[in-house]
Amino acid sequence: QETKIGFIVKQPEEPWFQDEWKFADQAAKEKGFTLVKIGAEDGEKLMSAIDNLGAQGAQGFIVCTPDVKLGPGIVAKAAANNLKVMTVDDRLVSADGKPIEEVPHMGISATKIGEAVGQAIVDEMKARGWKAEEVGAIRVSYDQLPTAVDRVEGAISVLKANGFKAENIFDAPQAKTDTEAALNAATVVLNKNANIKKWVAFGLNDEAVLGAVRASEGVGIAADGMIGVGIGGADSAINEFKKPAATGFIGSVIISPKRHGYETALNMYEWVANGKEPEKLILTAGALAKRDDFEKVRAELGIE
Amino acid sequence: MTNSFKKILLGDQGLVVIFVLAFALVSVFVPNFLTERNMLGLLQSVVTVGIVACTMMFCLAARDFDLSVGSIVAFAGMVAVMASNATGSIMVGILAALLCGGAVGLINGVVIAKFRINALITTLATMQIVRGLALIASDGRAVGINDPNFYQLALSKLFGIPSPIWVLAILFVVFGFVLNRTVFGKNTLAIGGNPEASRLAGVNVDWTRIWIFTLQGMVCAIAGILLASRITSGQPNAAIGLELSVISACVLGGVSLAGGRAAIAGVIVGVMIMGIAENVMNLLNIPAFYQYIVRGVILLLAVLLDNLRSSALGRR
Amino acid sequence: MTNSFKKILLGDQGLVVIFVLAFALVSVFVPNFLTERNMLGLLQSVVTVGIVACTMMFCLAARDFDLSVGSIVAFAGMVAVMASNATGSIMVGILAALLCGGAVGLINGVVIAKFRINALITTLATMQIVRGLALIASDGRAVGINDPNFYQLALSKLFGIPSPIWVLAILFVVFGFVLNRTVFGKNTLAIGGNPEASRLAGVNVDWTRIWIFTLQGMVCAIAGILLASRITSGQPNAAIGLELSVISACVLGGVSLAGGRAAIAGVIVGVMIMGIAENVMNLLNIPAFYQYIVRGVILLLAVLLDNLRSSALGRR
Amino acid sequence: MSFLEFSHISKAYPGVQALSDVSFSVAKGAIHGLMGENGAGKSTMIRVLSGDQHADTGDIVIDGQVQKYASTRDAFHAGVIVIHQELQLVPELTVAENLRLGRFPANAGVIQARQMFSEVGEKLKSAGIDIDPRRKVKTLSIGERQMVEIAKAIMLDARVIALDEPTSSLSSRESEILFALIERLRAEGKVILYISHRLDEVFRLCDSLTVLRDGKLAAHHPSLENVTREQVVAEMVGREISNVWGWRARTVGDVRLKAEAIAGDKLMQPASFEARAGEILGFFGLIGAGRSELMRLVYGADLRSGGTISVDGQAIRAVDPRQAIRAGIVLCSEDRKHDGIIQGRSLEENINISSRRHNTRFGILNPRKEAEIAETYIKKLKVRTPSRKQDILNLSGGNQQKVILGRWLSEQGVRVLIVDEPTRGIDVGAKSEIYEILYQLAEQGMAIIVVSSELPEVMGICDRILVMCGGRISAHIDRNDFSERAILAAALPDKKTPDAIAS
Ligand SMILES: Nc1ncnc2c1ncn2[C@@H]1O[C@H](COP(=O)(O)OP(=O)(O)OP(=O)(O)O)[C@@H](O)[C@H]1O
Ligand SMILES: Nc1ncnc2c1ncn2[C@@H]1O[C@H](COP(=O)(O)OP(=O)(O)OP(=O)(O)O)[C@@H](O)[C@H]1O
Ligand SMILES: O[C@@H]1[C@@H](O)[C@@H](O)CO[C@H]1O
Ligand SMILES: [Mg+2]
Ligand SMILES: [Mg+2]
Repeated sequence: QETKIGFIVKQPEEPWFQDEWKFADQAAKEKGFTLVKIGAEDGEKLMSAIDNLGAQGAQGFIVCTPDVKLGPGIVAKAAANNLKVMTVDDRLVSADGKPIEEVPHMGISATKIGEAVGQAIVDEMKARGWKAEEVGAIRVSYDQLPTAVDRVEGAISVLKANGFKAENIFDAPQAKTDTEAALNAATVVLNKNANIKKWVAFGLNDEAVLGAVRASEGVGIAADGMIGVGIGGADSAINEFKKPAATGFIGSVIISPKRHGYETALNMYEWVANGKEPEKLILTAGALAKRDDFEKVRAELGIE
Repeated sequence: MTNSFKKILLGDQGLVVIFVLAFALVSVFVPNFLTERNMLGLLQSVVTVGIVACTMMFCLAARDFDLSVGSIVAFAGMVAVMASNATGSIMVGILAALLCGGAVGLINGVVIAKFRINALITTLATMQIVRGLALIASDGRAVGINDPNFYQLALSKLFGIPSPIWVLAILFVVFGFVLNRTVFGKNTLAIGGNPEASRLAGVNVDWTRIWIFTLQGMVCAIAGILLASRITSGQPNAAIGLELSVISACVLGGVSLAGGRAAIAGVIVGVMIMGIAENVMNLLNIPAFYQYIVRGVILLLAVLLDNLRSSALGRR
Repeated sequence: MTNSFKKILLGDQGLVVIFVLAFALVSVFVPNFLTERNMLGLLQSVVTVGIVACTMMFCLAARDFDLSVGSIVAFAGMVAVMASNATGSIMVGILAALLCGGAVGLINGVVIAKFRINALITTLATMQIVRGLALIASDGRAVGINDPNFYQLALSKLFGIPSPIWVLAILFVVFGFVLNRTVFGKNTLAIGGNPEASRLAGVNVDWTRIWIFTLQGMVCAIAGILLASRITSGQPNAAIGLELSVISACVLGGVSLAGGRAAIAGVIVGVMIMGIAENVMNLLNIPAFYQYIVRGVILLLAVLLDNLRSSALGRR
Repeated sequence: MSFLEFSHISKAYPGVQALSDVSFSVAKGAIHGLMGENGAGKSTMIRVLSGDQHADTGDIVIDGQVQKYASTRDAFHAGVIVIHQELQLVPELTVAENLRLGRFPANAGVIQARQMFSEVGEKLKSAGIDIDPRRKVKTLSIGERQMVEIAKAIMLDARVIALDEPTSSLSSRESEILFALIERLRAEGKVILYISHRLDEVFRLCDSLTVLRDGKLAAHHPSLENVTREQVVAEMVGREISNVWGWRARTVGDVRLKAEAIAGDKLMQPASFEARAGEILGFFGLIGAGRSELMRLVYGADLRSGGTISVDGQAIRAVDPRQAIRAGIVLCSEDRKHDGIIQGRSLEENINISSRRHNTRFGILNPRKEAEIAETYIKKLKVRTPSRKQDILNLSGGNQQKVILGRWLSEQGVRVLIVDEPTRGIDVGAKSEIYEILYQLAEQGMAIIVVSSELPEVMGICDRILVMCGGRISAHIDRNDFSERAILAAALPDKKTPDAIAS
């Protein structure tokens, strides 16, 4: 019987997940199994996707869930369809909010990524000799998405630990998760605080931070007055680094879609084909990439 | 083509025929499609859209519009989970959800019928307000279900078929009956055909419209409860964009946006076509980006075929 | 209330008056609102919606519907960036984008007008197909702009006002003129007001509808080019959900979904109300979840006020 | 010499052969009447002429040239203008814009507005139509709209002008304006095709006449000399109708409807009147006299700003049509397109929409009963339709009117029946049958109010006439005192020579 493994992701349009899929495909080619890629933007689609995998005779699947609280449902659905399950990126939790430990997981905690962003910002501030009290921080937020909250809160905790005052951190809520929405929201923050000349920005991903950086350019704040650090490190960020002149977007915390995609697929294959159970928890680290070293960082992470 | 076959194909139920043909085709050519498991999975995947389409059909038939359904589904699901968590009683949770869904629908209806505010704007507004309420109530995070019995709403089976599918089937039958065989249904269609003439013919137009929206809210609540049970949590972000899927399923099924025309058979077919498209695309492992294109093409093809069919009927 | 004031308030331009009053109120009570910087920021934030609303107004006035605008904006932005990267000429990029946008619009128009397929379904289909194309063309990734001069499209200023705002203003003027003073505009209103009568009067209904959609596509392309320049890259995920914002801005501005009624002043006010709401909510630091509620309430209030105003006019 | 020729025209709709092999021709400078029962195929003929519908077989020949047009635009270019039976106006546009729609005076696509308004204004004035070209059509009354519709005939230099029941919502004064216009066009050498159910008009205006029956040519009269009305009626209906009105004396009972000081926006002063059991009360007036407005106020279709209504001595607080119906008052409105037919729904549903509440249980319909009622009225009113399931939109104008009448005749417990222009667009044969039904209902004790702009009709069937003028009731005339002079005198606002108008 052929080996068939599902790979379900919550936002198939996002480059990140495209990359995860790409690397999982690589594993599939190497090991000669079929990889079924399904996008499931919400809980209902996810449940259907699992049924669908069951119907086409898959043996297991890897999932990045649209919501971690779907945990018990996913576990039950998988069991009902007799499918092995692993999670990637986001870890399932049970009704009481505790991680479901029996499901193998590979990922990185949202809070940790956020902290990495915060640290990168603080380091750059030091390098530029900025004092915390003269700097405003733009929190490009999308609070509807729990991961997004965890990330920005992670960044804020580091900023605060380094002397940032709460009243210097300004919320710029995005109406949608695209750059234009972030741009519009950040513009308001900048205009409201025209007296502040030095800014830092962070958010859910590269697109959000790019919005804030574009906003600063729009109101005439030059690159040396803005420190934006994104998350993801895909093309949006790289385009920025490739620009002839440096912009306020100084870096991005890259997480490796290679490990997340390739290794999880491989592990799942070993599990269903050879009965080799994967490790219950593998945490990967994010790496900060900047204008001058992004190619190197990506190479180290095995992307490109 | 023999004449009697032509008659069936060109008749009122033509879309159904096209659908049956397409279904047969897919069954033959798509591996794993016509298996019991896949059929159950397919049916379960259309439960939410199907349930909400029942009342959306009334809404559109009366020349109205409801964009708030997705938010109500999410909100009612949240309410069901939170209320049953708080009281320890699933029944209370269900009642609370029905009540809240109905209340939102009632507000929609009253604002639209009595204050004569455009339905698009009104339901766009409640769509936002209700989504906001769901987010505020849960602080933007999913709420887990405490009592595992709640899962049984969606997991339990009767004659091997999961209960949500039964609920869907029952609602199709009930609303099909209501549309064709009750005063309420006929009044709905009349209002959509000519609201002023209906009013002058003694139809209680305002009352009918208010009821349609209230029912819509309650039916959304049913969908929300089942969804929460199925995904084992109340999610404030659930069912985003549902309104568009439901409205297109209805329109695909021949419900006129200009009001006055609706049939439950069409709506069922519309819902099923959309569900089968998704199902088959995943079975065939079509890459995500190409799924967009296939989805669009299927939509166009379905209406185009139906159009060719009915223009062959000589009427336009 | 003096009589002449009453007249203005109850006149055709009543919504404008409500808007001016609201604007004055906000200026006084919201700190930082009435600053030059904020005004420019506000105007820039409505550029995309405003530009697309110009032609959406025609579309709705002709009793049509276009859901594909968001996808076209994203697609055209991608095309502009990719074509100018490939050829090294920004002009070529712009032309290519206009061409592609126009082509999608043309297809919409032909399918809707000639094959008589429901506009909702057609544009829902092209919405998906075009988004799929944008995703496929870019492999789902943002495409960076090679030539920094491209940024100047959005960054350059004339008399201290950024060019996108000028473009918006010019389009408002042009389409306002076209609607009220040209054969095309009047035909559009006639088609929406009474399609049968227009047809019988010899108006080229199909041709007019095709043109409306083609123009819509081209105008979306303009919005897409400016957006790409503004965010310095082509993003396949841009402008998701734009259709709803644009349609509600139009409806808020008094454009009738039932066709036949539209005015550019109303549309401008509709666009501005929505923009100001977002702007003020952020200025006032309203938490994200509450923004949903405020947004909904403002929508309702705006139409409610307008309704009270016009029902005070005595006609319903 | 024939200028316009219809040659072997056939046209079928699903289930209906609307026209079969009809041929006739019309000479230049002639007004040609086209008559026939409801559903005989008159409008279909005109639609074929206008390029709106394509004949299955046959040709239209104008001035020796076979016309092959693909759309209404081609028909225009061939010099054909058609005034359709249903109003074809765009409410949101102005009068002038409506009249020039499809042919705006434009320079590089920009409308020459000033030129358009002045030109249209002049043409309207020269035709004796007193309507401001800058008014939006939605602010016009139905009669005024009809005049605008008719004015389309003079906006362009056409060769062939067809008018489909142009006078059906006009009163005598406006009809006169129209007749003068038509005669002027004849003098200019145009070919005019004139459809009407009013024999008087046809005999007064037309030079020649064609009668259609069941989609076939029943008679063609190249000249009207020696043709009698009785003969034409017989050709149309297939039988003789000696007296269309058929009025007979009835015993009149107590006051059924008492309306006191009814006030509303469009009434100049509050109106009071009463109608008795068994009585047929007529309301006559010119367009805009306020009759329809008054009836709508009584029925609760529009908001009353004052006044009381009682039925059989019992005050009723009806503020909307639903309550009025339950109190035994029903109104069959004058504007069947806007206020009557429910588009997209079947005849059966259109008939049963109100009366079905007597046949339901717990809100569930009784399909057998509904079918029975539908069939009863289809038969009784001779509605020409392939089946009761037919979409009402597919019926001919007169047949639609019959269905709407059927809706109200099938109501139970009606004590006051108000019919506003009940026979608009209805053929002579059916008219006399409808009158007969009204008499029977009156004999059963109903109070019947007939609003009509057709003077012979009110005089022919009513027991008593109230005349309205300028939003007030201006006269009250009993059957014994009926005279055209007296009625018209009361109807005319300027009290000028009623003789000029009485024909
Ligand atoms: N669109 C349509 N679909 C089906 N049947 C139609 C359609 N239009 C007209 N008919 C039928 O064709 C026949 C002729 O209709 P037509 O409108 O020409 O009658 P008419 O002579 O104008 O009658 P009236 O005096 O009532 O206006 C009628 O039986 C009518 O029901
Ligand atoms: N839809 C409308 N909008 C604005 N004014 C109207 C409208 N309908 C009627 N009116 C005006 O109201 C007045 C009374 O009209 P109404 O229709 O009641 O008169 P009527 O005696 O029934 O005549 P008819 O119905 O033949 O026109 C007229 O001055 C007319 O111009
Ligand atoms: O949604 C994010 C995605 O954008 C990527 O950053 C990986 O983690 C997921 O949770
Ligand atoms: Mg006719
Ligand atoms: Mg009248």
